[in-house]
Amino acid sequence: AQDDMAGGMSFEFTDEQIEASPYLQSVLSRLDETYDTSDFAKEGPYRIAFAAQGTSNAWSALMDAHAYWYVEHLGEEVVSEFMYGDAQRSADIQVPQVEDLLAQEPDAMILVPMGAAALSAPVERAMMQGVPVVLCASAVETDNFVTEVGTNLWTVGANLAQWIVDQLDGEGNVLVMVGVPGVTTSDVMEEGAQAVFDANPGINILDKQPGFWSTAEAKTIMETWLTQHGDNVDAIWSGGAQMSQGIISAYLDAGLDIPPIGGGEWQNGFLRLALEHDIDYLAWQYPNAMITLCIDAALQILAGEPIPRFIDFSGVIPNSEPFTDEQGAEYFREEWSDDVHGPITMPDEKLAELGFATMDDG
Amino acid sequence: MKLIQTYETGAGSSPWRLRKFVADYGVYIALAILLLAGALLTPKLYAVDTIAVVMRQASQLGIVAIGQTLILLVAGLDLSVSGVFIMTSVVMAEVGNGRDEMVIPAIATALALGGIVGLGNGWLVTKRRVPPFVATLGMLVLVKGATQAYTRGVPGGFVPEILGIVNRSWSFLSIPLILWLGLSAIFIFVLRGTAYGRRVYAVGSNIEAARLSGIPVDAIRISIYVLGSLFAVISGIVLTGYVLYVDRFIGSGLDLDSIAAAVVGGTAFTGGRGGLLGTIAGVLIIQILSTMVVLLGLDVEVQFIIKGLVILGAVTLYSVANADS
Amino acid sequence: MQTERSGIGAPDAAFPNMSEYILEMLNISKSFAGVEALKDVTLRCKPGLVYGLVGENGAGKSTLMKILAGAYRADAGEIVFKGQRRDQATTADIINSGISIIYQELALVPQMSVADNIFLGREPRHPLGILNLKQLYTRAGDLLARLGITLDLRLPVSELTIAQQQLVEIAKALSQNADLIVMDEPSAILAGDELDQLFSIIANLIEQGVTIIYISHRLEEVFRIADEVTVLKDGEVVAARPLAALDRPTLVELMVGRSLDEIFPQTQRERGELLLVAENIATDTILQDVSLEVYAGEILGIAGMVGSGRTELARALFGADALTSGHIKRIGKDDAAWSSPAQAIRAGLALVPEDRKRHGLFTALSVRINLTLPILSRLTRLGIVRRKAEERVVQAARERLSIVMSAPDQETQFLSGGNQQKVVLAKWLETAPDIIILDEPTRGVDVGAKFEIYKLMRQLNDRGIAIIMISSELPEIIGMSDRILVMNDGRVAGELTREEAGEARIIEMATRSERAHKPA
Amino acid sequence: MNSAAAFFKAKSEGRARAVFLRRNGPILMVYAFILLLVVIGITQSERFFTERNLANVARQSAFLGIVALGQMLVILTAGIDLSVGSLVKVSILVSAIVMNGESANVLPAILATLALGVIVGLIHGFLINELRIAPFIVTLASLVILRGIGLTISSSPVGKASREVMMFYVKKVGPVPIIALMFFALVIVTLLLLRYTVFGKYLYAIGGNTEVARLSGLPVKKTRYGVYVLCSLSAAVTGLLWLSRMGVGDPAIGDGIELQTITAVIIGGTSLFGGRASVLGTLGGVLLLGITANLLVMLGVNQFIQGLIQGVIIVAAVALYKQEGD
Ligand SMILES: Nc1ncnc2c1ncn2[C@@H]1O[C@H](COP(=O)(O)OP(=O)(O)OP(=O)(O)O)[C@@H](O)[C@H]1O
Ligand SMILES: Nc1ncnc2c1ncn2[C@@H]1O[C@H](COP(=O)(O)OP(=O)(O)OP(=O)(O)O)[C@@H](O)[C@H]1O
Ligand SMILES: [Mg+2]
Ligand SMILES: [Mg+2]
Repeated sequence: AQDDMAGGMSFEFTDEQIEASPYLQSVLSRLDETYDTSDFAKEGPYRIAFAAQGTSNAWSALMDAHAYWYVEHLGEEVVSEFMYGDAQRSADIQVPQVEDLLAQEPDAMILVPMGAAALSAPVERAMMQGVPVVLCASAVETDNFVTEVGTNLWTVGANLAQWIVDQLDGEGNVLVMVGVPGVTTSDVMEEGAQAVFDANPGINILDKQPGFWSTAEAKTIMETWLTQHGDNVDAIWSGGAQMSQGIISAYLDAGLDIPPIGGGEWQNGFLRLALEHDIDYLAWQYPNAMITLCIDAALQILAGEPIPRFIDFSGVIPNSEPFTDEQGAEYFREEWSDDVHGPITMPDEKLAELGFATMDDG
Repeated sequence: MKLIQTYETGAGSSPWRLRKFVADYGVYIALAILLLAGALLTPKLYAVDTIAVVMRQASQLGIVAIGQTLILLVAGLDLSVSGVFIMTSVVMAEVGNGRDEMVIPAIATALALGGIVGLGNGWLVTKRRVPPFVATLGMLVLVKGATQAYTRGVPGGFVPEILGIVNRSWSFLSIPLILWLGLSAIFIFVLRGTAYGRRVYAVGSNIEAARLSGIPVDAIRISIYVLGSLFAVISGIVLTGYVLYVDRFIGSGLDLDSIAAAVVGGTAFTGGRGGLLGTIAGVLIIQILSTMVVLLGLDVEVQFIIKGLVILGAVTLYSVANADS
Repeated sequence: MQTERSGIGAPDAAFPNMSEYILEMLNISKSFAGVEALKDVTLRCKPGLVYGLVGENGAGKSTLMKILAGAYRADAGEIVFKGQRRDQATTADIINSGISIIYQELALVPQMSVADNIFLGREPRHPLGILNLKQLYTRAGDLLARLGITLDLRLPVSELTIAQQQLVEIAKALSQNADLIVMDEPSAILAGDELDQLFSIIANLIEQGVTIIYISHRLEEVFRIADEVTVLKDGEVVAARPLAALDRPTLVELMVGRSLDEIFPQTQRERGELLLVAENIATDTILQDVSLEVYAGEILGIAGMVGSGRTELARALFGADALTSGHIKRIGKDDAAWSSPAQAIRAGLALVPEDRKRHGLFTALSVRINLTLPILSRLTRLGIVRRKAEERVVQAARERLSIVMSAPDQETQFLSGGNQQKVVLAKWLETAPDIIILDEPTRGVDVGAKFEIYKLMRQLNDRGIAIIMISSELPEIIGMSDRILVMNDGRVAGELTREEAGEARIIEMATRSERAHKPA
Repeated sequence: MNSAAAFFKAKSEGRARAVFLRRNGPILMVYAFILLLVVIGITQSERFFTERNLANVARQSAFLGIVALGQMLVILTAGIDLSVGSLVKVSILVSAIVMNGESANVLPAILATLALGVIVGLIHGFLINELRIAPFIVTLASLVILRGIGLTISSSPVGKASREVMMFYVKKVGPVPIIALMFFALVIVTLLLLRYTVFGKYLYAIGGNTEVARLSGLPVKKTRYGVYVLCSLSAAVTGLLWLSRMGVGDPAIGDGIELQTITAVIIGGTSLFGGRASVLGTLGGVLLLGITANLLVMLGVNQFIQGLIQGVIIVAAVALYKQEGD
């Protein structure tokens, strides 16, 4: 058995679990590997391409904001040009966009992939062209990239499930709401959760449905679930904070007591709701500020320094560990808008400038 | 004269009468079959609170579908509604900014902006003669882009709490349901009993003849597109109250669903044919179906497949009924 | 082209096991939506003859022919063509077996060129479905040349006037080298030379042994060319006789079921005050420099050749096409001017258009809605329609014009052609106009209804209403008009009084060439 | 020759030309628009007018363009195919699974994918022809059903392209990517198909007036089957190209392609009412959308206004010229 510290929580994998999950195999092996980047070494300043998820939601908009802020902070003598592509959350758009970015012959590329397989060949082509690729927040199918910044999402899913099992003392009815089927981030979390639930025969999964990381979709499904299972639900596993909000909202409308929710994030709106209604939850984190680590990784590669093939942000970015409702009040920020995902590593004024926060009461 | 009497005394051949019945009431037959299936497979469907939930959710689709039906009646189509939802949601947060007393100005602003989008659609379709499909698709990209450019990714402010009132149910009654059925009733009457309604059908049926009959065809069409966008705004407000949060993918899918609901309900693409009674049934079919999928614990992929098959099935009913006449 | 035909001279050789008939339609019945359109109809045709098929509007003529074409299936009965059962055949089979049909409602693809339309479905081709364009154009060109029609073969037919489209339709039917040609009111929009041309084409075909079924409401045409006449009434054959055994009054009586006084109704009237003046108007169509005056209580006839701009004139007067110069003024009503149909209607004008399917009718809507559309403001209170008032209007219209319909809520697409025309007419009469423009008002209307319409026109005159009537039927123009404007190439070629007018005179003015100076 | 005929002759020569110009003016406008974007690209970015980027744009155009050609044929018959995006998705999955990284499986994979296209096209044809359901509804239902089938096959990446298939994507003839060549070849074939074949003529006739086509004895049903099969095939081929582009079968691809193709086709002056189509116009529409996306990246346009700019360009492109009525 192997042990991994992911999201600040340790988890013991069985050999069978590793056997069954290519994702785990890849992450675990890459944690110990380093990449020899001497081929990529060159003099600065650098031209860096950033193929982003885009401005289509708050999480990625904040990631972009962090990126632009950080590049500015580093100065022109470090990064002379920062090329940007907005994938509008779609792999269809991102694949040609990566090609367009590569046509500008950047020194390195940072990619937030919108499809694990869709972006594999483009990533390989970039590497073949001599452009080192840093994957940010999600992986691709191929192994031919320099490094990935993120966290072990399998462990995240498993930890959320384990927390539920612990809350229920191993017995109870659980509903599972996953993100978007087919998206790696969602599928891997689900895989981890399922592994834990499978290992606890006292847990009865009532139903599993996708909530498409949308508050409205999640609420619609939760409403139907409630008409069906009513107060027969002992806990809910949720793949994201927006969905947890929808789940809570459905409970509030139905006037039922809200069971423990395994799954939330440092998202201001979720924390507000959870605080107001005193909900038991375990929140994990996926800080958009990890983009600064990605930029650092790109610079390290271009400097020719060896680099680990998997960089876990937790422990590196301050306050990025999981937390429960007991710490919720410490994380919640009155002056931030509902959409803000912490932790934020850029200055507060920046956040206000972008319209994410009010400065007057902060 | 003999011909007339045969018909009026109802002595027509019976297969024909059956077909006509199916053509006129096909969607209700489909709905009845679905309800029957529901009674057998998922009796939970008939619990008061399930009905309340289904009706409240159906209202979100239903309100957009009123607008979509009106637009289809003038041989148009509106793909821009999901852009209007997002815009509405952002306006509720930006203008409403968490303050209940600002909810009226917020709604007024959203309606005004929606009106402008509708005018844009109408202008493209009438004055520039752009096919509605592309005109409204272009507007969709434009409205989304403009909303994004304005908010720079994230809206400031919160959705006023008071909008959460749309989530209250009294037995199976709720504000969205009352809005949906009330607006439907009003527009059923408008279409059937007013000069405006007649003109809408005329424009959809033969635009050139309508113009020569002195009907201000462009004004009618533009007004219909404006109405369509206003219904999208109303639906957007209900959706925003539903989640009490600015969800960037709010109501995605309602554009195609609203078209499907209208068409399943018997409104023709070619304009001038159909109406809101059918649309109500179409909306219920689509909504009950997705609720049943969850109640049955089916996978989403199955849901997609069933939804497609039901659309096909309902429409086949019409085409078979209308065949050879 | 016709030389490629085979077997016509010797019918017995071509279809050996057969009677003397090339076509037998036996005991055909058909009902639509509960209405019996045809009851036990039998029609037999011998090769080389012209069969007139007449009857009132809605009698079932077009339906019978559509059944022959395979476009509809009969409920009962059999069809034998050239000795073979054909009642289950598809349209393609029918065309290939040697029947071609000119439909009452034009059957052309508007966006396609003249040549493409003529050979639609039978394009000259190389192997692998590749078009032989050279042959397509030469054959189409030859065909039109032989028919004496000159049209640009590459022009989309949507660019043609409907009369020109009708000629294309005839060319299309002829190109099929059929043994039997059905013509469903081919002459309704033809006049003068075109009509003569049509008759000489028919004569030519007969000589070659082709059989023709000719449907028309213009009885003089039937008397001119038919060998035998079949009369349909309410979906039943009431007579099938050699022409020689018929005279006009008998035929009319057979069709209408009573004898009819077929004289243009006259009234004793004074010309009223000046109602409308148009001065030097032109539009961006062919209309140029047209001036006219319209007086209360008169009928102003507009005559001219196909394409002379009469329809354009009507549209310009009604505000449907924008004027590029000149102006139109309504005298008396605050001297109003207008630039849209809506304003024209308010100024007291009405237009019964020539192309009723495209410009006059809402085919998917009920008779009720069609009838009351322009007068809704009169039938509504606060925008809400008053059902009773509406019902009265519908009933009155139905009786006044004897519109045959199953119920006021019947969709107008299911009315026969003539009844559709009556609906359009009735709709405009309801607006109580001062000036009413009738563009080919009796086109496709049966004799009975035609004289109803004439009488109605007179009644309108008596009430002081002015009528501008465009017609390609010269007897009608001469019989009804107080004054006649003759159009030629988009201009007014002259004005004739009723006394001066005669067919020859009008045709001469309408065709006099002033184009010598024009570039070719 | 009678007088009316003489009159028409005098007028008709000029008219044919005027009609041609009226019909094609919009297409010239689209190309003018493209030219404008190219000028902006050349003057504002050093890297836009490089062999590499142009090859890039040309290759990318093939992905939208091939489906757009199929879509155009369907629209020409007054139909529409909303299912192409979902079909691309399913095609990618099927081809990836069958190929499974083996060179020996390339042919079976291609055949299986094309067969899939044929089957889907035939089903569309059946529903439209025999059950007489409007194409919009048939293909809308099919969009939803195929998406479901795609997810049923796999909701995560599956299968693998063989080495040669992956190399096909980068292969070039001189400076031109082979995929771009393939697309331009298809453009020419479609052009010839519409202009010089009976099938092409029938597409116009059915779109112009189906009833007339039927009464003229055209094989309306067969032609409709044919055109829906062609359109589905274009989606299947595009699925194969995507596999070559990605190397692995990813269900994340395909959503929204239908809207893009329809936009491109309409920008190119094809009438949604049927009966009128322009191959060169469709090419223009595809290039306009492709170059716009490319330029947004090349010029480093502020991320917040990219969507707005795209919206403005699409609306302007369709609104700039008054489209002819039906
Ligand atoms: N598709 C249809 N559906 C329903 N009823 C129809 C249809 N076609 C024709 N009818 C009805 O059948 C009857 C015969 O119509 P048909 O068109 O054959 O008349 P017609 O003799 O050609 O008249 P006209 O001289 O006015 O053209 C009419 O009562 C008409 O309303
Ligand atoms: N060479 C030509 N080829 C085709 N159409 C032409 C040509 N020249 C003129 N036209 C068309 O002829 C039409 C003028 O005919 P219009 O319909 O006004 O004639 P009309 O006198 O009303 O005849 P009718 O009503 O019998 O068709 C215009 O629409 C014009 O565009
Ligand atoms: Mg008829
Ligand atoms: Mg005319």
